[in-house]
Amino acid sequence: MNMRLYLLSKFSQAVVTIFIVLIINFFLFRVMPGDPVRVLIRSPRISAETLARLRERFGLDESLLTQFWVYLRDLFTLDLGSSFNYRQPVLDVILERVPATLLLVGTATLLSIVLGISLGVLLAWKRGTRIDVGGLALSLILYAMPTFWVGIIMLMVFAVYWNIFPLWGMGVPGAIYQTFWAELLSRLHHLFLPVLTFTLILVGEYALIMRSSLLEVLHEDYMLTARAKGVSATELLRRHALPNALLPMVTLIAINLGFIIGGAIQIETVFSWPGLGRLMFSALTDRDYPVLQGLFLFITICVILANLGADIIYRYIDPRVKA
Amino acid sequence: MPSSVYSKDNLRLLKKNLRSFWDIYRQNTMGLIGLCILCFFTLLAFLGPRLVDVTTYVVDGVTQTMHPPVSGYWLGTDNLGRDILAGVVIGTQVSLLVGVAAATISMTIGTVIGIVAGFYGKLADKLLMRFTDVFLVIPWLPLVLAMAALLGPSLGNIIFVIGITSWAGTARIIRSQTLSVKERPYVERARAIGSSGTHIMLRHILPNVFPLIYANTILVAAIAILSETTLSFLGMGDPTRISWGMMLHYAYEMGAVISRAWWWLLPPGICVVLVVLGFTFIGFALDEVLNPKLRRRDR
Amino acid sequence: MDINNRGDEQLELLKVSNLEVHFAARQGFLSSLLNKQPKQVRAVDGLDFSIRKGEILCLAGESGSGKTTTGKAILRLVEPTGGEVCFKGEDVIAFNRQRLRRFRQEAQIIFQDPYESLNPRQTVFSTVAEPLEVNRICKNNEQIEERVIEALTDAGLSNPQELFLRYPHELSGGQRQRLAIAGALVVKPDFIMADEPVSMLDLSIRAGILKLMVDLRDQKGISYLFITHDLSLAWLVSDRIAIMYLGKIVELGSADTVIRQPLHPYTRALVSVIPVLKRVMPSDKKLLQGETPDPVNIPTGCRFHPRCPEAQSRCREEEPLYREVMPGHYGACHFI
Amino acid sequence: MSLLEVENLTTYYKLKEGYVRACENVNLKLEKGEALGLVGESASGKTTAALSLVKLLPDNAEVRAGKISIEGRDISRAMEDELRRIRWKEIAIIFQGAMNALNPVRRVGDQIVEALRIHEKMPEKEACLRTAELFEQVEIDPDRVREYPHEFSGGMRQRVMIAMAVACNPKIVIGDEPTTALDVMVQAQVLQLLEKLRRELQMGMILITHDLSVVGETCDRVAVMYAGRIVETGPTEKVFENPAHPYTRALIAAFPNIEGKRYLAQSIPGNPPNLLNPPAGCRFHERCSQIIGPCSEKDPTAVEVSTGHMASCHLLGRL
Repeated sequence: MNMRLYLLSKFSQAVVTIFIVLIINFFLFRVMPGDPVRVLIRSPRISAETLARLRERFGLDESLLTQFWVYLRDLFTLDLGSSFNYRQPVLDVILERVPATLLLVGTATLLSIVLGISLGVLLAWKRGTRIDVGGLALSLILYAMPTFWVGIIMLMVFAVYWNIFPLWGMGVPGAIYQTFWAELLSRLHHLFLPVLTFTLILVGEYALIMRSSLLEVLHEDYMLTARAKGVSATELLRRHALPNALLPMVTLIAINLGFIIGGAIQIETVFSWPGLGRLMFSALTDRDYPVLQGLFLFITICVILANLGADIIYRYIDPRVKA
Repeated sequence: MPSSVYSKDNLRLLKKNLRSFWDIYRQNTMGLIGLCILCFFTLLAFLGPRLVDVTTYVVDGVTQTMHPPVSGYWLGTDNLGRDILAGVVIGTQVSLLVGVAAATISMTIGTVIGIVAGFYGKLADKLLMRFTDVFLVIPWLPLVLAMAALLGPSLGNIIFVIGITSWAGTARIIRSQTLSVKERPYVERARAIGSSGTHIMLRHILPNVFPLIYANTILVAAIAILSETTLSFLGMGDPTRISWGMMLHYAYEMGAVISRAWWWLLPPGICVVLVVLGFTFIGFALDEVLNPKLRRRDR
Repeated sequence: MDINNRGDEQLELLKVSNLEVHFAARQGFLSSLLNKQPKQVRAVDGLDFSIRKGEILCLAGESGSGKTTTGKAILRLVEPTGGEVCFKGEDVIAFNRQRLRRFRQEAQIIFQDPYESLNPRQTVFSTVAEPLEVNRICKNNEQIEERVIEALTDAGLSNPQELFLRYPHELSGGQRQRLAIAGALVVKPDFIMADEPVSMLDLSIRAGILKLMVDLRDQKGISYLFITHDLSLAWLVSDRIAIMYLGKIVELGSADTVIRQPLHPYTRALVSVIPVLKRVMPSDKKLLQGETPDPVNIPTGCRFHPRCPEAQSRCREEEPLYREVMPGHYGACHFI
Repeated sequence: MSLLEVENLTTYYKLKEGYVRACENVNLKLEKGEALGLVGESASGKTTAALSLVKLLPDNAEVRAGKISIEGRDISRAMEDELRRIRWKEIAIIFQGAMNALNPVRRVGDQIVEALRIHEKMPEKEACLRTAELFEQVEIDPDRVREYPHEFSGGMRQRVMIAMAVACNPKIVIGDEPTTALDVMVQAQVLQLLEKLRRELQMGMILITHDLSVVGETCDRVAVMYAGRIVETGPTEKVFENPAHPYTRALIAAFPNIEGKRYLAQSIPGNPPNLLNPPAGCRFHERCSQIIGPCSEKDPTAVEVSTGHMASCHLLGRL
C-alpha cells in the first residue's frame, strides 16, 4: 500500500471513530435515566410550565433525529453550548484551561518517557540481577498506586510537614512579579509537586513496557548476528536493540494518552491546578453538563488525533511497513 | 475389556493438569507473593469482621476524633471518632467485590467480542474492531466519570460502569490470539474431520485462548479496584457503602492533609496498593506460566 | 523392504480434471473502493491427474508451486474455483454438507508439522477420539475406546492406553507424527493426503514413519496423495510422481522414469540437484538461475520460460499443452 | 599447525532441573581452505559446539573445559575484548538466516559496513565501496545495498549474510544450517556460491547441518555428532563409504540414494537421550542393534579406523 493511500485510510478511520464518539456523546447525555431537562437544570422544584418552556428552548420536544441534527450543526460551528456555572460559551471555558493542562501533562509525559525508557533499558540490560528485581518491584508498586493518593501523600510530606512546596495552584493568587525570573521561579515552584507525582505514576508503566519490549528484542536472532560481528556492548544496545525496541513504544505512548488524561483529572484536583482536569471535576460536582459534554468531546478528539499522529509517525520510522 | 475413559479418567486428568500447573507456578516467586497477598485479603474480607470489632466504626460521640493510633484504636480515629482499622476491614469486601465482579463483566464482553470477531472475520470483524477501537481511544476516566455521574452513585452502577468500559484491551488481545489459533493446522484438521464451527470454537479455539483470558482478567481486576478507588475519591462512590476509596474521599474532604492525619490517609491507600499488586503479580505470573515462549530448537 | 509399484488395479479412486484455485490477492478496503482490479493469485491453474486404489501419487515442487493448495482443494478445505474432482465416481464439488461430512471420513489429511497439527491442550485420547465423536460413529464409549486403541496400535504406538492422558508436548517428534496418523486412521479412510509428513523429522525417525505409511497402503489399501519438496523422498515412496511449477503440472509419470529419464527441463534441473552422498563438482549441476516467481505475476506462454535454459521465442508466446508423451508419461513442453 | 584446533570442548546449559550436557569432549581440527561438515540431528549439540568457539552462547551456558586454538594461538581463555576482535575478523558465522538473522530496521548495506568499520577501521566511503564489491561477489545487484532485509527473498537474504560473513576476509567461516528452509534450487545455488568463495578466499569452513547430503557434496571432512558427542570423524568419502559407527551406518542407510535400489531402511528405534540425565557408557547404546558388554558401562574411546578416520565405538576395539 502506498503512503498516500495509507494516510487516507488512517485518516478516514479517525473520522469514523470521531463520528462514533459524537454519537456516544450525544446519547450518553440524553438516553441516560432521568429527564434530560431535569438533569440539565438540576433543580427539583420546577414548575411544569417552565419545564415545557425549557424543553422547547433546548429543542427537546423535537424528535431525537432532529435533535441530533441540530447537535451536529452546532458542533460544526464550534458551538458547544454555554456553561451554567460560568455563563460563558463552553468552548471559551475549555480553551482558557488548555495551557495549564498542556504545561503539566507535557512536562510530566516527557519526563516520564525519558526516565521510564532509561529505567526500562537498564532493567532489561541487567536482567536477572538485583538491580532488575528491585527496579521491577519499584515499577510495579508505582503502577499499583492510585494517582490521587500519591498526590495526597506528596502534599502532606512536602507541603504540610516540610512546608517547602506550595499546597495548591499555579502561582500565588494576585501576586505581581517584579521580574520575569521571579515569576518563572514561582511557577516552577508550583509546578514541581504535581509534575513529580505525575511522573512517578507514569514512569513505572513505561519502564515495564520498555523492559519487556527490549527483552524480546534481545532474544532475536539478529542480536546474535550483531554480537558475532564483534559489535561492542554499548553499540549493540544503541544501534541494534534500541531502534527495534522503541518502535512499539510509539503506539503504546499514544494509546496511553487516555490514561494520562485520567491521571491529569486526579492530579489537578488534588493540587488545585487550574486546568482541564480540575474543570472536569468541578463540572461534575456542580453538575455543569454542557461543560462536561464539551470537555468529553474535546479530550476524546485530541486523543484520537494523537493516535492518528502516532500511526503516521510509525509509518515513517518503521521501514518494514513502507513499501 | 478396558473400562471407559470418560467417567473415571477425567478426574485423573484434572488432577494431572492441576499438579503440572502448580509445579510450574510455585517456581514463580512473584506469583507466590501475589497469591499470599490475595489470600490474606480474601480471608480478611470473610473473617475480618469476626476478628476485629467492626462495631467501632460508628459515630458514638464518645471516642476522641482525629486521634493518632492508640491501644484499642490501632490505626487511630477519623474526624467523627470512627475506628479506622474497622473501616479498612469493612472496605476490603467492597474492593474485592468490585474487582471480581467488574473483571467478570469485562472479561465476558471482551472474550465474546474478541472470539467472534477473530473467528468469523470479514464484516463482523471490521465492525466489532472499529467499535473496540473507539472504546480503546476514548479517555477512560472522563467516560466513566460522566457515566457514573449520570447513572447515580451506587455500588452496582460502579461495577457496571467499570465493567463495560474496560473490555476493549481484552477484546483486542483475544481477537489476535483467536486469529493466530485459527490458522493452526489443528484447526484445519478439525475441519477436515467434519467438525462444525461451534465445535471448533469450543474445543480448539477457546482452550487455547483461555490462558490469556485468565491472565488478562486478573490484570483487569487490579485496574477495576484502582478505578473504584478513584471514582469514590472523586465523589462518585456509593455513600451507603464504606470502601477504601470512600475513606480516602472523606479524609481528603475533611482536611486530613492539613491536619497531618497520616493514620487516616495511609492505611486505606496501602491496602489498595497491596491488593492491586497482588492481582498484578498473579496476572504477570500466569502470563509467564501459561504462555511459555517456544524454547529454542537446537541447543 | 522392497517397494513394488502398485496401483495396477485399474480402479480409479480419485480423478481430478482441470482443477483451478484462484484467489483474489489481499487488498485494502480503500483500493477496492478506488475500483482497482483485484489481482488474481493463480495458485492452482488447471490440473489433471488421477489416483488409483492403493496407489501413492507424489506431488512434488518448490514452495509456491501450489502443491499444498491442490491437496486442500481436493478435500475441499479450500474451495476450488474451477474444474472437477471425482471420488469413487462421485463429484466432490457437488457434495452437500452431509455428503461432505461423510467424504471427510473417507478422505483424511496428515500435516507437515507434528508440533503444530496437534492441539496442545488435547490429550492423546481425545485427539484420536474426536473424529469419532464429531461424526457420531460409535454407539458407546467402549466402542470409541476400542477404535482409539486400534488406531494407535495401527500407527505403531505400543501400549496405547498408557498414552491416553498425555499431551502432545509430552511425546517425542516421531510419536507425535504417529499420533497424527492415528487420528486419521481412526475413521478408516480410503485416501490420505499427506502434506510433507516427514519434513520436520530427523532422518533417523523419518524412515519409520514412511515405512508405516507404505505398510498401511499394503495392508489396508489406503491411497495417498503425498506432497513433498524432496524429490528423492518422492522417488522412494511413490508409484508415480507429478512435478508442479507455478500451479501447473509440468511432468507426470512413474517414479522411476521421472527421476531417471526426466523429460521436462524443469524436472531435469530438479533431478540434477537431488542430493547424493558423493562429492559433486558444482559444475555438474544444472542450476537454474533466480527463484520461482510470485504466482500473482505468472509469465506469459510457458510459465517456466524465463528460467528455462532451453527457452526459445515460441515458449514466450505459446503455452505448451499438457499431453501424454509416452504411455503413462505426461509432460508440458514444446520440445519433448 | 592447524588453522583451528579444538580439544575436549565441553559446554553445559544450566536449568532449574540440573545441567544439560549439550556438548562434551568435542575434538575438531580444521586446516586452511578445508571444509568440515558437522552433522547431527536436532539437539545433538552441533550449534552449541560451534557457538562455544567464540563464546556466543545464551546466558545460562557454561563452557566447562576445552582448548581452542587458531593457528596455534590459544583463544579459549580470551576476554570479551579480545573475543570481540576475533569474532568476524577470524571466525565469521552464517546463521540459518531465513528472516531473523538480519536486523529488520537497518539497511543491509549498513549492516555490512558496520562489520568493516569495526574490524578494518575503514572510513565510511571506502566501506561502502567494498560493500558494493561484496554484493557483486555474491551475485546481487550492488544497487540494492540501500534496501531493507524484508525487501529481499529468502535466498537473496542468505546471500547478503554470506557477503557479510566474508566481508573481513575471515580465516574461518561457520555456516549454521545455511541452506535449511530454502527451496531446493536456491539451496543448491547458495551451496555453490559458498563453495566458490571458499576456494577463492582460501577460508576454512565448518558447515553445521542435519542434512548428510549437504556435507557429502561440499565438505572434505565430516564429524558426526550424537547426543553431545562426536561419534565419528574422517574424510567424507571414507566415512560415507565405510561408516564405522553403528549410528553413522544407520543414518547413511536411511538416506535415499536415487542411484541405487528403492529401499526403505529400518529406522533407528527409540529417541535420542535426554541430555539432562544421559545414559552411562556409550550414549547410543540404548538404540544400538549391536551392543556388547561394556557399551552400557564405559565411555568408548576414539579408535583410528584408517588414516584420519576415527570412530568411538566399543565394537571397534574388539576387531
